[in-house]
Amino acid sequence: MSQMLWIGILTLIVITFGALMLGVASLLGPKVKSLVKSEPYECGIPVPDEDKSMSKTIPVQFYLTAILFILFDIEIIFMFPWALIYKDGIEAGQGPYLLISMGIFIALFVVGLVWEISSKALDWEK
Amino acid sequence: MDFFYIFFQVIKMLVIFLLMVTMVPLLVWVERRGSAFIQNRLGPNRVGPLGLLQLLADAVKFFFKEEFVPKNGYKTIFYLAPIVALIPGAIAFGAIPLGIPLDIGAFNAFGQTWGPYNLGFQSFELGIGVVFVLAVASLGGYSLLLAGWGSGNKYSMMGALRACAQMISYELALGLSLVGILLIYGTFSFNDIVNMQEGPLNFSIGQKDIVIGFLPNWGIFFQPLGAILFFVATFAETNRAPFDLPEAEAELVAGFHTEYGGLKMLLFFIGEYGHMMVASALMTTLFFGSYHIPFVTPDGLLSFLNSFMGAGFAKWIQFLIFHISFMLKVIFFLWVFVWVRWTVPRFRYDQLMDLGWKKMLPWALFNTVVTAVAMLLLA
Amino acid sequence: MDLASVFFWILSIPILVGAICVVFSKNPLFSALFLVLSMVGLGALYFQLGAHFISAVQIAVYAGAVMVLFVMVLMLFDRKAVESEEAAVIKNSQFKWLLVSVFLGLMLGLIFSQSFIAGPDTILPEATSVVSTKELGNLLYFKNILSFEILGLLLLVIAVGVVSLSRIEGGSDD
Amino acid sequence: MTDLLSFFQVSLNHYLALGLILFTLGLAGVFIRKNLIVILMCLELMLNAVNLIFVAFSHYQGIPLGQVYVFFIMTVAAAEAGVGLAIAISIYKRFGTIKMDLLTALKG
Repeated sequence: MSQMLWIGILTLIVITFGALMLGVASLLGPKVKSLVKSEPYECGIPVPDEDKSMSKTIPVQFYLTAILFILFDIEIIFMFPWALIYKDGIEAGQGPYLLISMGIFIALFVVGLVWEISSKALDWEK
Repeated sequence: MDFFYIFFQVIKMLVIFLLMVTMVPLLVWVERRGSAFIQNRLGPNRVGPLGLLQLLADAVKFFFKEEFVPKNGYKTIFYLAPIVALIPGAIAFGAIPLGIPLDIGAFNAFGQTWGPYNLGFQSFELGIGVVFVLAVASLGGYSLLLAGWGSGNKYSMMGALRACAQMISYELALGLSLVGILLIYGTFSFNDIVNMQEGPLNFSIGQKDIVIGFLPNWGIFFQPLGAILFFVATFAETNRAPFDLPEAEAELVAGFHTEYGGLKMLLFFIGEYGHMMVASALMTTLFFGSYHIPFVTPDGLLSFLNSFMGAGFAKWIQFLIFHISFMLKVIFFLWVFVWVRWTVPRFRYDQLMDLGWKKMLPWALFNTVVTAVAMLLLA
Repeated sequence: MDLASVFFWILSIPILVGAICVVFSKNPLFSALFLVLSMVGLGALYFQLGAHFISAVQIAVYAGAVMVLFVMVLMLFDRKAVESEEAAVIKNSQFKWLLVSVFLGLMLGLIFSQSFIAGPDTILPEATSVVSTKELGNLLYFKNILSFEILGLLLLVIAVGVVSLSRIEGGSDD
Repeated sequence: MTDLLSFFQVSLNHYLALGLILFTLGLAGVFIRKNLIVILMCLELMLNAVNLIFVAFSHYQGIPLGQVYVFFIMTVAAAEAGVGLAIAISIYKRFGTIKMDLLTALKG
């Protein structure tokens, strides 16, 4: 429980450090306002009025990757408690049971991964 | 939990955090001089001896740069992103032990006897250490997304999306490559893992104990594949070359920090180098014996030191030697980060994703299964 | 007041502020960011309740994976379009608010009127022990193995389904 | 004064109340907001509230099984979020909007 106190204090230290640095810099730096300076970076060409071009053509790959990441991430997190008890389980003679129960899970994981790869869901080149 | 305990704890956390922050300018110097060395140039060598004061000059310059928000940006988000960038690295670094625990004997102050205190050289000691570090490191994507979105610029946005997609893809391989080593250690606590790596290499096959005297008992000898996969995945996690696609200058201007300059940029740097330090420290702790020196035990070193100096002094020297041993290993891996950046060319984006999903993930899975089966068969 | 109480009251601030802002922010992206705040606060609360592993999973899965996905998807949508019209909707739904408040009031009343957990002398003995991850693992892999395997199957089905869903071609609605 | 102090002394009821308030906020969000993605977020909030109550009961009653169920709920919630967002994006690609009140027609 007291560990939470330290984590909290450390977070506060870090945030204070960052805020302090930004605060000092904005106090010390010059302030010259100009319209051109605050325009978004555009390699020198005039800035388009409204950048709608990007949102209309959604790159499907990005969110597909993110969704698949969530699913596989959970499967990996399920392996952590298993990794923790496996060593003790072997000593207690439950090794085969633990290996088979996780083996089925990993088999499902592999089937999913193979399906994703073979269905070209993870391909970035069209 | 008395006053002095809290006092020492806070001091210790400040020291560890500042250790991380002050390493950043040094690393920038190493990066610039190292790249110059690799490319047969000189690098910054004008300010101070070997150009070492260049960092100070840079830092002072950063403070006097103008802070402004681009027109389409969101001010709060724009300023929040660099601060958020600091958090994952700093907090994850706090969970890793950097040396042997320090004993502070009982002393008198304010008419009372305080202590004795036993302070581990880490900000906080967690039973779930490894999972905690992975969990906190997974928050690293937010600073990128916030920066990309707060800038109100399509290059920033594209860079942030690419960085984030890359980060989460490699997080899978990162997490899975650690399952093998955790199977062998059977614990999440960093301190237990460190203690298990003391002494010569030993393991048991069946009922027979095997000791190999000329090798230390480090994790790398049990999990070579896991170590390689982990280290490669951390390169992608920190968005460093050869995986620095988020900021690929030729394609995306500068990625998610296109609109950032001055001190905000420095905070992003601290975040990135903080990630590198966490990666190196994890590599050291899990696979390279943490602060343990081969063939030297902490007690043996202490009794050796005691033979020619006072007991109180010897304890501090022992503490320092083990900390230096840890830092040397960390610095070696940091140097590998720099070395690889200036030696290996950048991947194409689809190659990067293919490597993460189609090669490293299956290999990490294979590593896990082989480790589990081998543990069962050899038990 | 012990340390646990102090933590509870401090942590309930970001959790509640985050949750309120999720519902009331006009911009969905701010909603998502406040939900992250709320979830990290809840993770800290789990840690304080002795559920260390669950707290790490909360941060890794919810804050580190699910919400990253939400933020990424929201970033892909048109920024100006998603921001409009929400304010009027929030204001003009008094009936729904009334319904929700009645529900909240009834449930709160129920909680605090129950003498078996509310009375000062019948408070359950506080189990201060931390549930170790090993204990959790043993429960998960020995007592709940079937649920675990079924979840694996569920994740497989969803991984296949999501890809099929993303294959649906866009077009006009006729 | 002692009443106030005993109110600030946290018991199981406080966690239940916090969970309930979170749940109600999520419920209100589902009722009121029109944006499909915000509705999904409010669903996540409700599931989080339930998780909090599970963990609180598990802590105060000393039953670790509650945490296993929290683990399961998290898995299902994450899966639900994934599918929900995939559907949202399909809807957006097809109809160009994710406002729930505009998506009343069931015919393709």
